[in-house]
Amino acid sequence: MQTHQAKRVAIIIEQVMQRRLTEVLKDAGVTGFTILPVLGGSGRSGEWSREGQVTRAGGMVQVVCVIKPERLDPLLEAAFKVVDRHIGVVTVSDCEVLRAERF
Amino acid sequence: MQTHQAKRVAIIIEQVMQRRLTEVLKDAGVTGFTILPVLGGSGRSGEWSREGQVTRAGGMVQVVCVIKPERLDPLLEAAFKVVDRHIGVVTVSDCEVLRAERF
Amino acid sequence: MQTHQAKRVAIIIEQVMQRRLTEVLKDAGVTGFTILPVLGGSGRSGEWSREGQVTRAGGMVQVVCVIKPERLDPLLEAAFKVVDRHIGVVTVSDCEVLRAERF
Amino acid sequence: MDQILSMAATNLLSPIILSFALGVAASLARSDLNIPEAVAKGMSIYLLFAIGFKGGVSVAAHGIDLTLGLSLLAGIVLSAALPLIAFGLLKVMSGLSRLDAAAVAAHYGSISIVTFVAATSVLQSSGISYEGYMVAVAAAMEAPAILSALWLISRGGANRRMDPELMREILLNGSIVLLVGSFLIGGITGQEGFDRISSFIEAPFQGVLCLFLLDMGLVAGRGLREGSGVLKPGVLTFGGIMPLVGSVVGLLAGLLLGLSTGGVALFMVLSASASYIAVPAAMRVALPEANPSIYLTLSLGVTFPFNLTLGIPLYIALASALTGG
Amino acid sequence: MDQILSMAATNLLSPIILSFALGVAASLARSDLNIPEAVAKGMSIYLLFAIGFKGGVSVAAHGIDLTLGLSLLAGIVLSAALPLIAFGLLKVMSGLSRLDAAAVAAHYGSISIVTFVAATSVLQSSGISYEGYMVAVAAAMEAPAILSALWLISRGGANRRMDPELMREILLNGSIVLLVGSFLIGGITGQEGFDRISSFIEAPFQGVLCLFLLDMGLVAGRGLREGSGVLKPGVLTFGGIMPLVGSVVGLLAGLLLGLSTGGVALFMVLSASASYIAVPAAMRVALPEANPSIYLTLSLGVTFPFNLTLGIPLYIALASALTGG
Amino acid sequence: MDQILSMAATNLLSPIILSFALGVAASLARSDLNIPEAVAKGMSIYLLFAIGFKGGVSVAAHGIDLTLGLSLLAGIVLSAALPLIAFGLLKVMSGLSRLDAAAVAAHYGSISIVTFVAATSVLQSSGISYEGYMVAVAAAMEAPAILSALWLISRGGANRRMDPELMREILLNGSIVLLVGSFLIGGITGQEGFDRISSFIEAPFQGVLCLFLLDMGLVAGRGLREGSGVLKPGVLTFGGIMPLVGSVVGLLAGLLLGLSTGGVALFMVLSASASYIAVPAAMRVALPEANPSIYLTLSLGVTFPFNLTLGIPLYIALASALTGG
Ligand SMILES: Nc1ncnc2c1ncn2[C@@H]1O[C@H](COP(=O)(O)O)[C@@H](O)[C@H]1O
Ligand SMILES: Nc1ncnc2c1ncn2[C@@H]1O[C@H](COP(=O)(O)O)[C@@H](O)[C@H]1O
Ligand SMILES: Nc1ncnc2c1ncn2[C@@H]1O[C@H](COP(=O)(O)O)[C@@H](O)[C@H]1O
Ligand code: NA
Ligand code: NA
Ligand code: NA
Repeated sequence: MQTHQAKRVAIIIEQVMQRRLTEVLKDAGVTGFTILPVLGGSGRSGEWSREGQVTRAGGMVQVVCVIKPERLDPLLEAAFKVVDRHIGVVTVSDCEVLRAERF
Repeated sequence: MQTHQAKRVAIIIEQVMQRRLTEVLKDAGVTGFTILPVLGGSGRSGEWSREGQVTRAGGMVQVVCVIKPERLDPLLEAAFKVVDRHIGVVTVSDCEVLRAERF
Repeated sequence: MQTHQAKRVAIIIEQVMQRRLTEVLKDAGVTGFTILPVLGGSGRSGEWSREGQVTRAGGMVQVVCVIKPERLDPLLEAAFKVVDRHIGVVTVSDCEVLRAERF
Repeated sequence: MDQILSMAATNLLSPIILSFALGVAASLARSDLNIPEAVAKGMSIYLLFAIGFKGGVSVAAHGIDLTLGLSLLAGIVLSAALPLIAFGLLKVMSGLSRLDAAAVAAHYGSISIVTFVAATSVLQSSGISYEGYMVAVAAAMEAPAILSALWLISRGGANRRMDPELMREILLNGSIVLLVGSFLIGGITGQEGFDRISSFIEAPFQGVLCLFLLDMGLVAGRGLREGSGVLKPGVLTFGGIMPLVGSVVGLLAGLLLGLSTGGVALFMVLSASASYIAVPAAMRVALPEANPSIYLTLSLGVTFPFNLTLGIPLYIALASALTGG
Repeated sequence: MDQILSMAATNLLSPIILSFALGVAASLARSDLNIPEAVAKGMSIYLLFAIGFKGGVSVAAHGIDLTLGLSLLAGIVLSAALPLIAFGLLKVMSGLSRLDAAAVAAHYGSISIVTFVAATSVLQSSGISYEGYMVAVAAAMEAPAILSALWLISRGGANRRMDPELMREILLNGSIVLLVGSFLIGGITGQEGFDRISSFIEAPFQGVLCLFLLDMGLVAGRGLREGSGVLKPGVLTFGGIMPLVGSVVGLLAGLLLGLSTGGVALFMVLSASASYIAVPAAMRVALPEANPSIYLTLSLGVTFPFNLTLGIPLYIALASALTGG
Repeated sequence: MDQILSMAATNLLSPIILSFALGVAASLARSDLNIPEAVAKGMSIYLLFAIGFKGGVSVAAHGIDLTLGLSLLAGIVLSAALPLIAFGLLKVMSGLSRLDAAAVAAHYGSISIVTFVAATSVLQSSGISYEGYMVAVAAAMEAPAILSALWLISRGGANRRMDPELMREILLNGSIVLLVGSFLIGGITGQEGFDRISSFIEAPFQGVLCLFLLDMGLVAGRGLREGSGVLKPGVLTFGGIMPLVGSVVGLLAGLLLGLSTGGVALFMVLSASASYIAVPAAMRVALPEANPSIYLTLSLGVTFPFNLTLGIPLYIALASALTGG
């Protein structure tokens, strides 16, 4: 089937920053994204888990954007502004999409 | 370690269509898939979130299949039949797998 | 923006093996990972779903590690020791990361 | 009239309505207050189980009679017929496409079980009794409206798949099965079963309903915030008029069947209310091109609050007046 | 015999059994009715906490005696011994591999706490009392069976890792810790503590049990639908015979210990029931090659319903007859 | 003194404290016992709703007076002032950076609603009454401390954004909205509303609190296991001293306001307790460089257990002695 080159950006970020990140993405012209839950993890700031969580500070989410390759740079710059001072991971990978007219 | 070329197909689709999609995938010879939860997202049809959801219409899931490259086309054609009229995103990316005999 | 080559290893494994896997990963020098929930799936060992689960045996999770390419082999070898006798899928794909100093 | 107003006032200041209002307000003010999906589902399972069970126990006590069968039949007919009326009204009042109009119409033929539950709780606190099997009528009214709407579309020439799989999904959707199942369990175990679990299904009922309505308020408020742009004045007006039209049809049915005051009132409530569970899901499968913002916002954000606040006391007052109850 | 039949009939028509049946039926009919995982876990935490706490309170009232210690010991011995019997039976009756047979055997040595809870609720409604510490016996019987099964395998020559980490996981698994912990809390706070939270742990108990069994029914039905192909007739028969064998062993133990009628009945129930929480998880770690469809379907889909419907009344009747209770 | 000790002993052996202890023990022993996040959130929603509602009902019964307004004002002032004291203490006692010290200080100005709830339940079982509006004071004390801490940082020269969005998030965070909202609902519906849902918000309250504290224990234990390395002796000591300092400030405020014995005790509890909901979330947004292990471990793992076990009986005893209650 006919597929089209695209970039998949995945940003793991603290839940408290989610709305700020998606607002910035929208401002940068991103037309769609998906939020995936994260159960736990480990990094330089230690280990954490969502189990029985009683504080709203701890959780993380993963924001995934599939975009046209030419839109990558503005997106990364926008995202960077939000993640800069915060913990989290930003990865970019190549992919192909069906129905490219949707992006 | 010894790894093998494979394709990773990720389909974000409405939960109400999940069973229909996986049935079609099985018919197309897909031997395994994994369903990941989705918390929310945004696209041409607006923004949504799983929070406090009271209707069964709204949620989405992500169906991930890792397959041998030669199986990609039948899979995409099968998936397309289901997603065609529906909202959702289909991405394909290259990956490598351990234990290729399992696919 | 400046990005750096990295590898993204995704391991789908039974929840009961999660702690064993992450311990082994840490021993192999992995400095960070993220655990994603899995709702259900299908494979050679049949179909399963998290719905209304009453036993603790059934669930799976996905462990994702982003690492420098040169660390891939020790990681895979460590992971393999744990997944070897168990069901599950290990995929590796290329990606690029922002803020490479974090890995 | 005075009675209506006073009942409406009492109703508006009850904990359940105020909880709903709190949810709407929190959501409009963009507070991050939210109820986890699993907890919301858990509460809805509790409410369905409790209301079904109580209905069954009541039938066990009063016995099965012809009116039960006739009421079920009437419910099915109403559920199938109301979408036609709704569709007609929408064609006249709104500029909605055929597809969107049919999807909206389906919602108004079907029912909102929470509206039903809220109405039974107002009846109870007003000391008005009702036929226990009305909960079975509610279950019977969930699905037929969907078929009507799909028929409306296929009549319009569109080639709509109505695969048997979808049919099965509609008829065996979780809320119907739970409602009918717990109704049967209540009917079988009767008073003895009730005594064993009454402190579970009676005592916390009103409180759980409060928290559930808090969640409904949060969801409705979010829908209004995001969907308000979608609803043209004509559509909005429909959301307030259709419940009244439905309730009159329900009133006639209830009177014809010779139901008690409470039974007539509940028939009005069922006919006036719009689905937000079974129908939206079916529409996403069968009519994916119809815009969910329209039907969900209308059903959850307009008609549900309307019925909850003004509709229920109005219907009860009318039913009381006309049955001499 | 009459008494057994009448108790079985009462039992079969109780809300909890009917809720289980509703779940199985919904699942076999492929309804999308489902209970969120978090809610199911929440209910199981509630049930474990309540049953443990009540047991502790009862021990605080009646005091600790030698029989308590002997019963715990007997429970441990039974849990360790029953897998050997089960393994022997499976070798004779079924064509299961050594590995699968050992894995299944482990489940039958261990216990199902929900079966235990259901039995206590039948005892209670029949006015038969039992030793409060039986809940501690239940906790003690969870783990030893796993060690027996692993020993069976290692005897067979296979090099099975029994790392200390696994040992710790088995002994400190959530349900054991919660059961023992709440038992201790109940024992420490006694009647005074009970009075403070009795309206939480007593009143809604039966109702929560209904919804939990609804979920068990949904899961069991799903297992039956998918796993039925896996179970050969020999294995299926085992799922009905082993509970009887286990119950007889439990009966002897209970009589030897000189327990009350209820205590003997519960010993039978514990011995007859098969684990579906602790053991499957341990098997996935220690014997990943054993087929989970076999042991889960057998435990949840065959033995659990068997005990719930026929087993419990039978065991209670036998215990009554033989203790003259 | 005797009274304090005996009250402390009673308190330590109550089901809620023992449940907390069970959680800590299970977590330190690395048991896999855990409560799903959705269930924990559901319980916290229940507790907030119930405590707010009861407070409102009590105000409806006793009427609004000047002291209510003054108490709210005093709460706001205390919440804003306590971080300054805490910050000063930390500068002297600990080697924490300016940033970490400010983040910790914010927690101690704000409040822990579960500590408040536990204190009301001890008061209730001791037959000591308190002003119903103290729950509104609790809500008023959640946020000001955050602003104080950010002011401390900006004074230090750092350019800290205090965007209006963050301000809105802090003031409209879910727990404040739910607490204030249910307080208003209780106030509006009064005794009549209470009668309708009392079997939901009263009967199971203590039991839900037990399970919630079990979860808090699990989380606190996990924090202690992982965060214990982070807490230097100076910081640890602060976690035990600051509650005492806070409680004395709260005592003075309560006496000045002329509150009842229970009211004074609750003012002490609020001042002594440290936030674990609103403040950590705000800190992650506004001061991401501050180390969450420090403030969370201190608040949840040190100060919370301290208040729960020793603090509450001490504060109540002091309040009783000084108000002659
Ligand atoms: N190398 C990595 N691979 C995958 N996820 C990571 C990695 N490093 C960090 N994370 C995730 O990002 C969170 C914060 O990381 P950190 O900023 O290193 O503490 C962790 O809890 C993980 O969920
Ligand atoms: N570009 C995108 N990247 C990631 N997810 C997307 C994207 N576009 C749409 N989605 C997801 O697909 C859903 C439906 O999209 P749409 O059909 O555009 O309304 C959204 O709610 C998102 O979860
Ligand atoms: N080809 C595949 N693509 C994606 N996920 C898979 C695949 N095969 C197996 N899985 C996942 O791994 C689990 C165990 O697979 P198996 O070992 O084949 O039974 C399944 O339940 C799926 O969640
Ligand atoms: Na209707
Ligand atoms: Na057993
Ligand atoms: Na404080």
